[in-house]
Amino acid sequence: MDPSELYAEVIIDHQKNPRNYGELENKDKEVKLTNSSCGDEIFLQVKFDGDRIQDIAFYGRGCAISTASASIMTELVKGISKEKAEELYEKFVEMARTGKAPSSELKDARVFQGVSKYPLRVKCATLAWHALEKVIE
Amino acid sequence: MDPSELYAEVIIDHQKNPRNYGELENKDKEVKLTNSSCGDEIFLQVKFDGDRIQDIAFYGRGCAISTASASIMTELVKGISKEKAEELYEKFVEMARTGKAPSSELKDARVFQGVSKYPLRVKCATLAWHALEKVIE
Amino acid sequence: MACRPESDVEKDFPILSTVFEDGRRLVYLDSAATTQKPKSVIERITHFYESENANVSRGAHKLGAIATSEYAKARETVARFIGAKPEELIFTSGTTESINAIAYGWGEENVHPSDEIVVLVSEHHSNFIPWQQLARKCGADFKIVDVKPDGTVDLDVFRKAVTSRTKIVAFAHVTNTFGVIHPVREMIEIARSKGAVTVIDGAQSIPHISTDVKEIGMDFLAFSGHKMLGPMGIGGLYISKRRVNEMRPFFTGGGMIDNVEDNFTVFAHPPEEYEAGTPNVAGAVGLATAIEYLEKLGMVCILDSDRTLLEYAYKKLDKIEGLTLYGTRDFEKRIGVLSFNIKGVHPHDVATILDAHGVAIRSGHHCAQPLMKHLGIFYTSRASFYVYNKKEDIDILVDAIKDVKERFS
Amino acid sequence: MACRPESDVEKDFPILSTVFEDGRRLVYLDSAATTQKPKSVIERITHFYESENANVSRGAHKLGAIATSEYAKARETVARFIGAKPEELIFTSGTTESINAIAYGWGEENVHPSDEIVVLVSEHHSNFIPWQQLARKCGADFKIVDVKPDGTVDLDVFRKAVTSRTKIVAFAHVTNTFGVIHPVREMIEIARSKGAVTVIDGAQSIPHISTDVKEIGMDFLAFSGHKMLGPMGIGGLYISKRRVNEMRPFFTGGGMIDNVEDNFTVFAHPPEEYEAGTPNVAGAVGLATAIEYLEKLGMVCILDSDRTLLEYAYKKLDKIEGLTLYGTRDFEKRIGVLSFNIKGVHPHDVATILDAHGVAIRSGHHCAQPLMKHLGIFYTSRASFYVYNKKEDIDILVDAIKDVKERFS
Ligand SMILES: Cc1ncc(COP(=O)(O)O)c(C=O)c1O
Ligand SMILES: Cc1ncc(COP(=O)(O)O)c(C=O)c1O
Repeated sequence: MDPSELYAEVIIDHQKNPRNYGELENKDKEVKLTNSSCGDEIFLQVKFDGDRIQDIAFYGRGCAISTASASIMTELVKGISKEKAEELYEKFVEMARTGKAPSSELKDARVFQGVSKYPLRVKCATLAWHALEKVIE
Repeated sequence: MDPSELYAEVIIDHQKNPRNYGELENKDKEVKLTNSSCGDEIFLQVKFDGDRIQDIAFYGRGCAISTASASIMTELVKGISKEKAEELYEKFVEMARTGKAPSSELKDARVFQGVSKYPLRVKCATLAWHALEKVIE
Repeated sequence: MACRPESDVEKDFPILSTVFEDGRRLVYLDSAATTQKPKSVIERITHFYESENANVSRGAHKLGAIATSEYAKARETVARFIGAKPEELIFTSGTTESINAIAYGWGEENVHPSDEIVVLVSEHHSNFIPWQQLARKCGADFKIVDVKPDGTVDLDVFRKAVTSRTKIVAFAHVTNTFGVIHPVREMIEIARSKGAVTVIDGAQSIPHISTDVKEIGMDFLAFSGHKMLGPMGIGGLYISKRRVNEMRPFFTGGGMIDNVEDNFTVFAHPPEEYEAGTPNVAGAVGLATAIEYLEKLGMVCILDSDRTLLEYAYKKLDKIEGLTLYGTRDFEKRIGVLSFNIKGVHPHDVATILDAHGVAIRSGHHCAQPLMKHLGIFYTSRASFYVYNKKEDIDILVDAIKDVKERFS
Repeated sequence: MACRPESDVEKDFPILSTVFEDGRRLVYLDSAATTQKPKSVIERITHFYESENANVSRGAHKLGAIATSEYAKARETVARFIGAKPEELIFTSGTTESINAIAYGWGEENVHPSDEIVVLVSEHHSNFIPWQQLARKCGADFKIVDVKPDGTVDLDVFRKAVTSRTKIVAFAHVTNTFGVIHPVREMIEIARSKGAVTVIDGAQSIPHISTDVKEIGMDFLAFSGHKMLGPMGIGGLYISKRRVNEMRPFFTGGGMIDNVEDNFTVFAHPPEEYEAGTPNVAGAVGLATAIEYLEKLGMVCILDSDRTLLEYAYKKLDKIEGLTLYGTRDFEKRIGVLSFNIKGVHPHDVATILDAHGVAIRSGHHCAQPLMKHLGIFYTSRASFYVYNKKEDIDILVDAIKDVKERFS
């Protein structure tokens, strides 16, 4: 397996410069999730505008996979409806688990298609998304 | 393996009509030994005349091997000195464990030469002898 | 479903082609003690060590991922086999560890002075002593329920023994001494109606009887891999969802924690919570392979074969004088275990002479001293059958028994 | 004695000829988690199941006699390997069970409120949580002794921590995180001078260092078969003669009794007393075969090879910037365990990228959260070596580490 498949440049880029990193000034809700297999944690904060995710931010401790995935996720869902975010969540988790060709809607998040080949890292890629699901439920 | 080797006629005979079976009228000493692998037990009683085993008897619960061995043992040691009995004890145990050709002094007890091929039954054949060793020590 | 002919099954077991020095073949009739292993199980273990061996979880490498996923698949297979969810199935080293784990992990947390623990007098030591010791430690009453001379339970006696003070009722679905099948559903119903927790010793039942833990409704079930064609050193413990929160982990150590602080530890969730230390992955995959083999044979066929052989043996043995055959004659309540005594012959002599005929049986108290004492016998000889046995084995057994009688007549 | 060339040893291990889809070969550097198995061990297990399989003791048949004698021989081999008498060696499922058995079997009987239990902060969870839990249960103090940043123990600090109130001192002879060898003799001397009982976690030491329990003078020693080329699901517990009478059996059940009465049980003598249930005979004979293999290689050669590879790795890695190497640089106090971190790269990413190079290492807290927290790190990456590793493996490891650095630079 070529490590470049998983550690694509876009992932390294997001890991080094995570988008939406930090805390929101006036959040509506925060969730914390722990990756039980390694103890890494993510804090996810959102500000809603009715049914829309108006703003979103994350911080915590994580590997490149989980950090980049969180960063890309926040970019994807900022400004969209909860319902749409839920839909993306399901698509992402499906792709990460099965490796099946993803919907083009996932945009940059499609870079995680190859993570299914690393079963022990799937949790890293999906952690932020699980946090998202929890925060919008 | 031919069962007749271990279950020789002399053994069956002693099992059916054990010699010196029962209790002594005026014993000097009694020991009880248990075969830990099956729970069978033997009670051995002796009456000494100075250093000599004047009389000996046994009772208890046991298989053909242990009953016959006890019966033959009591015949062998009745009337002899403790020292001589100790000697026979060592010879018998050696034979039963190794299967090595026994000293002719063991007489009928030589029938247990083949028991070494049945490692789990060696304890049965030696139980009475161990009791003897204890009672004369 | 058509069952495979018995002679065909035997070929899958390498050890059964053993021929002794004197030309006699091995007739293995000691499966209640431990079963032989089919080629597929032996090969599965070899394959694991030659191609998949690694410690599970947390490892980020390929072998670790394979071992982890094979271990998870094995758990799914074993859980499905007894009708449980994977997270309700703990791997242990066997029935004895499983029962002790319940006694410590659930018992010590929930049993109080003046509570009662109820067992049958026919229990195997592994399902007797742990409860006896727990009762002593907790100051609870240890109540032993008699069985009938034929080894079956009298439901009225049992019903009276279970009271509102009863905290635990522990019994074997099938006894190892006489192979008697207890009415597990009715007994659990009685226990539950009094609010007691039920612990089922499945060491002898799981290998022979298709079992669905949900349908039967037990709280705990213990069983051993080595008695169902699987490797030694692996077994199972089913913990029902409704009890898992009343327990604490029994073993602590690696692999079962969320977070360790200086003075306290946050444990992981089941099943990991109850599996401290490196698991026996080779054992688990071996057991799963054994189960796949059993399922291919069909559990119905296995029990059928048990009874065919038992009836066949009874028919032949009934003609021999001086033989006592133990256990109910209602063969619907029996698995393939035949316990007997020959008048005037010590069971150890029986076993040795049978062994000389190539016939491997067991004699002794079968780790069931309370039953033996209750029945006023010290030992029995026990021949026990499993998937690989055939009528010809019974023929040889019967001839050997006749030889014993002759020698001692 | 001349040591075998490393490239020659590798051939005995079938799994090490694994070549992945992309043509890269497996470089197995995760032996501190679990070791690979030589052909001889795998074949021994197969041979047992194909020709010798039976339950031990009490059986009067030939297979039973063979299994019983092979099990006894295995116990002699394992006992001799650590300088113990056979009756002082209990077979368990592994280090974790062994340590829990001491905590329950000796600890609960002998630890009282206001007693102290002393461990090092660097202990594996399996030698930490059982003592933490025992202390809580018994109302004893749980004292954690710091280690130096390089993972070694400060004997003065340790000496002060052990007092006349100390009942148990438990520590690993060799740590699994950094492979640091503790001065076990001196530490035991200190503990004994205060009357404390010593429990040595030998999971990492027994595979690498020739050990004589009598000479070292410990009370208890725990170790795992799977970390020393043996099968999973088997391990050892040494109980010194002077402690055995202060214990009670931890597990109860079949095979460990003299007599069972309704309300009490008379237990058998050690080792049987501490081995309830059907033992893992295949595991025991597999472990004995592993020990024979280790002895043929020579324990001195094994430790030598560890250090040669470690020094070689340090020389190469020292040249790479941004790398932290953990553990003392006094290689006389190290076995073949290399713990490291790469600046700015999460250890899980390190492990995954190394894995893509065919290099199997482990990253995480290595079941040693207290140490990690003490040192203010969360995880490390850990490469660990054993008998089958060679310099070429280190070359590939180093190249892969360089690749990680480049990707994240
Ligand atoms: C130092 C140490 N102690 C204890 C253990 C636990 O051993 P096991 O998982 O085989 O029970 C390990 C290995 O994981 C270890 O390295
Ligand atoms: C009914 C019953 N319970 C418990 C056990 C104990 O099983 P194990 O020895 O595999 O722990 C056995 C087998 O010996 C058994 O037959």
